Amino acid sequence: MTSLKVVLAGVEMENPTMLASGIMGETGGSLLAMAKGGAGALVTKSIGSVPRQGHKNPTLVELEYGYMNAMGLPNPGIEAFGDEMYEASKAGIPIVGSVFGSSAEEFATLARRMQEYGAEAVELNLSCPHAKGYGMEMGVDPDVVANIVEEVKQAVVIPVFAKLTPNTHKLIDVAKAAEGAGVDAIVAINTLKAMKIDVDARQPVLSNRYGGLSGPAVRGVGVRCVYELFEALKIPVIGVGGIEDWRSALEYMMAGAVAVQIGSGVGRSGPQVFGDICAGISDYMTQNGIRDITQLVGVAHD
Amino acid sequence: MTSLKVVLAGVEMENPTMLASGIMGETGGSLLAMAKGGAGALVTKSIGSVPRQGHKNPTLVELEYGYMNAMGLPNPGIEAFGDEMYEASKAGIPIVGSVFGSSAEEFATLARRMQEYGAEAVELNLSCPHAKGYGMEMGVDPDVVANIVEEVKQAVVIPVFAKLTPNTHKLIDVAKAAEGAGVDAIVAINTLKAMKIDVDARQPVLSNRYGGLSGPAVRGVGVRCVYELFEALKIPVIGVGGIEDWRSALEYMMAGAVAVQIGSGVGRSGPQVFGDICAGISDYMTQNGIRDITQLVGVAHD
Amino acid sequence: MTERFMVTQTMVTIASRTEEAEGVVTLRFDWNAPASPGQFIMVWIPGVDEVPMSLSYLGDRKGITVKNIGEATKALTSMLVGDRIMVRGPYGRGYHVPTGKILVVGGGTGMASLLPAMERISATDVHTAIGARNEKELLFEERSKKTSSNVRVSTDDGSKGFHGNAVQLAKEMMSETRYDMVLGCGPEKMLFFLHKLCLDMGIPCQMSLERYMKCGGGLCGSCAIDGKRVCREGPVFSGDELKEMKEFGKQRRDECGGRLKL
Amino acid sequence: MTERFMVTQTMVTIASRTEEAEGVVTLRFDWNAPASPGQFIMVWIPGVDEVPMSLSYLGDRKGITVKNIGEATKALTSMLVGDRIMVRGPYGRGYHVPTGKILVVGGGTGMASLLPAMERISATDVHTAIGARNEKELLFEERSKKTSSNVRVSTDDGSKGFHGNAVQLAKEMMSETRYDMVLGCGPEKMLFFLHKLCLDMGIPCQMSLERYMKCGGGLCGSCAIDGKRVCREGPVFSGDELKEMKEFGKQRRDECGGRLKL
Ligand SMILES: Cc1cc2nc3c(=O)[nH]c(=O)nc-3n(C[C@H](O)[C@H](O)[C@H](O)COP(=O)(O)OP(=O)(O)OC[C@H]3O[C@@H](n4cnc5c(N)ncnc54)[C@H](O)[C@@H]3O)c2cc1C
Ligand SMILES: Cc1cc2nc3c(=O)[nH]c(=O)nc-3n(C[C@H](O)[C@H](O)[C@H](O)COP(=O)(O)OP(=O)(O)OC[C@H]3O[C@@H](n4cnc5c(N)ncnc54)[C@H](O)[C@@H]3O)c2cc1C
Ligand SMILES: Cc1cc2nc3c(=O)[nH]c(=O)nc-3n(C[C@H](O)[C@H](O)[C@H](O)COP(=O)(O)O)c2cc1C
Ligand SMILES: Cc1cc2nc3c(=O)[nH]c(=O)nc-3n(C[C@H](O)[C@H](O)[C@H](O)COP(=O)(O)O)c2cc1C
Ligand code: FES
Ligand code: FES
Repeated sequence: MTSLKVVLAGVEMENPTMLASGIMGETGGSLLAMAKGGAGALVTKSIGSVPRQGHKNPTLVELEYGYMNAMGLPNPGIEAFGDEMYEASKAGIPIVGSVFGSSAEEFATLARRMQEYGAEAVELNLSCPHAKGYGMEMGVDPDVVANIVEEVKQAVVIPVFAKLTPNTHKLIDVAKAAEGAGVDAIVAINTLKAMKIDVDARQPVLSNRYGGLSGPAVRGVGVRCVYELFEALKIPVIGVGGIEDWRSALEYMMAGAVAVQIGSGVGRSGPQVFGDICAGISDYMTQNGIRDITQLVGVAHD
Repeated sequence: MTSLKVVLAGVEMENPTMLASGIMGETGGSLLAMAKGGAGALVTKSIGSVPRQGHKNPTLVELEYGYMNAMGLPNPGIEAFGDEMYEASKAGIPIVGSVFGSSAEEFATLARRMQEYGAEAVELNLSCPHAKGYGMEMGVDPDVVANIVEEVKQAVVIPVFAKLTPNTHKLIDVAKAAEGAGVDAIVAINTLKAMKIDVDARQPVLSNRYGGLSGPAVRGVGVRCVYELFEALKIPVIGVGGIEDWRSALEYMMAGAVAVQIGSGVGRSGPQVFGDICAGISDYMTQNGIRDITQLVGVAHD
Repeated sequence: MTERFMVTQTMVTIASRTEEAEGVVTLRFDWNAPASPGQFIMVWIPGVDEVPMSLSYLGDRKGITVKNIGEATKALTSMLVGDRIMVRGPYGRGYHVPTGKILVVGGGTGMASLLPAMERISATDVHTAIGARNEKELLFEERSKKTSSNVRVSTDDGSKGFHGNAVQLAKEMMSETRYDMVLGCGPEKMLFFLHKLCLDMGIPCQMSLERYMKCGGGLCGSCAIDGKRVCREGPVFSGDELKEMKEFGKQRRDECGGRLKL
Repeated sequence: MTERFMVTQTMVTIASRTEEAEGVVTLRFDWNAPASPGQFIMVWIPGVDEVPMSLSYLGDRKGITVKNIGEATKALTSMLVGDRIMVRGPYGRGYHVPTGKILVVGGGTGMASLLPAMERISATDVHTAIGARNEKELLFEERSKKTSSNVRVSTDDGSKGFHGNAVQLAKEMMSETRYDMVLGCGPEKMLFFLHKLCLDMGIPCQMSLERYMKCGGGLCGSCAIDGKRVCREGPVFSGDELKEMKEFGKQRRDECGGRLKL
């Protein structure tokens, strides 16, 4: 018998696959559907203080090897999100509340609300590349990140994850600052800042012009970031970016990820992607005589 | 009649397609073959002061949507490269000498040699993500880049291009520093730092572990960088990253590139990729009543 | 690996424009993407917006039928032959084209999504109930007659045909004929009562729903109804699926994902 | 768009191991990638190196035949059944399998790449000249006899067959029989003289070349000969193509891209 169980900064999961933030994470019903697909844990859409429409359409470009999106952090606001959390909690698996803000205080307030709503952890979105004044704009500065983490840690008792951007050469500096400030785990990566121009329309397709690249295209960048983070940090790393089958999930785990998140893979393969990945990992483990998935974490390091 | 002619910082080209550095640019014969494929100009492999074997194999991972490579800047050294430049000059199209070094002086010396060899411009590789002590390690620091550009500008009379890395949030700062120091054009992008782990081998595939991602996967990142550079700079921008057909070439030009470079596209489609792209652009221009390709440069900006 | 083809924005040129009714225009364009009845596309009008539209014509010369209700639909209904739009798709799961005796019930622009299904049904008897607010807004009566042996019309104001709504008309028709399947597309309140009627009469049905769509591609979740993506698992759902939905006929979502009473 | 399928590292397990001659081992493994005669693969021995190897067996149970000359080939020739290697490919343009009367000339491990071609030739007469330094290093004599009506052997030291090199033997055979095509694979000096011989006698030929290969995938240019990529436009070139090459038989490149006299 193989065990896929992992404990992530105290959060117990039946398997290491998690829903990534921003994909089918805006409503209770969607979150439940992802749980049914076999996810070990669910991260909500990033929620802010007030309702937000996000950018105008077009907000998505489909590519052969992924997506480019500029949703612009649409969300119903933390107040209304309580109902969704309540519904999602029926899934019986850990819910991680993702939040975004423009100041440490805002992050702390949102995190506390998520804790009240029953979130088993909170994920700080410090990495969205296409929403002005949020995300990546703060997430490239180690001091700013450390400050946010400190405030949030004081506000909640549940574990705190920091989701970082790969759009910088300072990833490790930022991660170490977050670790120093007491963060419980690092999530990497968010999307790569990108743009699609349509040569017939002669203009950027996304209404926001800039968007974030995700899916298989970014997998190599994500694996590299996780590998570097694993070498530099003591706290656990959660891998995300282009995972859509058991191989790509294991690639991240061997790079050092304790758990993996799947976003674009849900769009490309459907909600059963979680269960399919777990089945594939189980087969691999059986064939290779591995009992406990945690034995594979970080094995690609010499 | 449509004209594909462009003048790039004084360098006259019959068409805007150039061979990117590091692909079929190590020998005179290869460079000639690329000219035969229809390129408007050729950038050599990045050449250093002494012969260099580069990293051990495996140096390449093929992906559905591009490549990951860690060649490690193999090159025969500037001394031996004179023979190759001499042979390549028979192509009758501009040759751009790419060089890499670990100090401003080294860059300047190499650039002067390239000028002696008949290069019509020199390209400074400030962006290789997988050779220790070179490239990207210097190319994320605006002051270091400005210093190198200044030294090189004093050493040569031919135009100087700076090739920058997208693996930083400081791209614009670095580019502005280079512009301030007198650089004649910016080339963007070099590869994205990435890693591939083989789950059967349980280790990174590339002998250097880290490599650079190229091809269609990085196109969106390259277009975004060129678009940002076009808005921030007065000097011309040369676009590179994932170009392999006339659409992707025009996407870059509409983002603001005066010329484009093709690397992975040569591996994926063959040397006639240059001619094919030019034919496609010509058709587009005819169908849209555009006489001069320069009319399309930057049209995606409002 | 992936469950479907990748779709990307493609430019198409308007080849014909037909005014179907007051404020309702059909635009046809050549585009050979494979599509099945009930699927929709995302239509981008550069500089304006991108919105979902059902395909009202399949085949190589496809078509959409647009009702002018706001900025994007105004731009679309103003388009002339030769104008260009960008499309991506087709998306979603359409009608499972049935056999037997079929009743088709369309309200408003709902007929746009239903007609391609009717035109694919072979060797069966199709009856149609078309609902409109008034005679001027009545859509596709003539086109329906080509595949339907019995086309009846209802108007809210009684200006043409049955005086009442499409569900009331459907009820009358269902009492006269025993149908094997009911297909419906239109305002959700109409579909809600139509679904109820079908349940009561024990007749299987399929209904096409609408929800606010951002990505259209099954990713963002903005179109979710009870955790199902209308853009992927829908827009057409079976009566059985609809029965399980708590939100059907009751609640939709605004652009922020907030709950709105229907 | 792309001119070929994408190839990625795949793990295969050694299913059989055969010692063919002193220091030469054939490894077979199940791998169903489509391949044609004369193509090669990149073989990665994790922790050691990745090197190019011709496919000496096609079909579902493929094979490579390796001569131990250094670190990577030592690791390969030491492999046992059940060991695993990583392969990618197949790469390159192989032999255009000819018809008519054929002479095959192989030196050293050159026969590895030639045998699959011989085994694809149908309803033609094939003669074979195998060259080796001495009897102990002689390769694939028995296997050649299965498809070749006339197999002759040369050794440099005269320990078996014709005393001399393969080109001298081929010359003798060509004076006896009029061949329609000569296929050659082996050390470049041998191929150089064989090519000359074929030119002199006016007989078309194809030769498989070797160059230092880094990427194997047609990208880096390390394998270039006169601007042609041995890994892509080659490894097999026609006599006419070889005639245009200034570097053939004269010059190769080291790992740095520097010129080396042959
Ligand atoms: C699957 C599907 C198929 C559709 N088929 C048709 C059709 O064949 N013919 C037709 O006329 N209409 C169709 N619609 C409705 C059409 O998308 C809306 O009328 C259109 O988006 C309105 O945009 P607007 O800018 O003109 O109006 P706005 O003033 O922007 O909005 C008016 C109302 O339209 C709806 N709407 C706006 N944007 C969207 C969006 N991105 N997604 C969904 N609804 C939106 C909202 O309810 C909104 O309140 C379909 C919708 C869906 C979801
Ligand atoms: C297209 C092609 C097909 C080949 N087919 C066969 C075959 O079927 N059987 C066989 O035994 N050998 C074959 N070789 C040669 C084989 O690749 C070399 O013997 C092997 O790479 C030596 O590696 P090593 O580590 O054992 O030796 P090293 O000590 O590393 O090198 C010894 C010599 O081998 C050659 N070599 C080393 N690495 C490479 C490389 N990456 N690419 C090309 N040559 C290299 C160089 O000439 C070098 O001087 C082929 C080569 C090519 C290019
Ligand atoms: C449509 C879409 C919306 C996203 N929204 C969010 C978000 O709200 N918060 C966040 O932290 N990441 C968001 N992301 C990033 C993903 O969580 C993930 O980091 C990224 O897409 C890479 O993973 P993937 O390749 O599996 O999609 C979004 C991604 C997509 C494609
Ligand atoms: C095999 C390979 C070798 C490369 N070597 C160099 C190099 O020596 N110098 C350099 O500036 N860029 C080098 N590059 C980067 C390319 O020039 C180019 O910037 C990058 O690959 C993106 O373009 P592409 O997608 O068209 O390949 C190399 C890329 C590849 C794939
Ligand atoms: S619109 Fe349906 S999931 Fe995005
Ligand atoms: S080895 Fe042939 S091009 Fe790289």
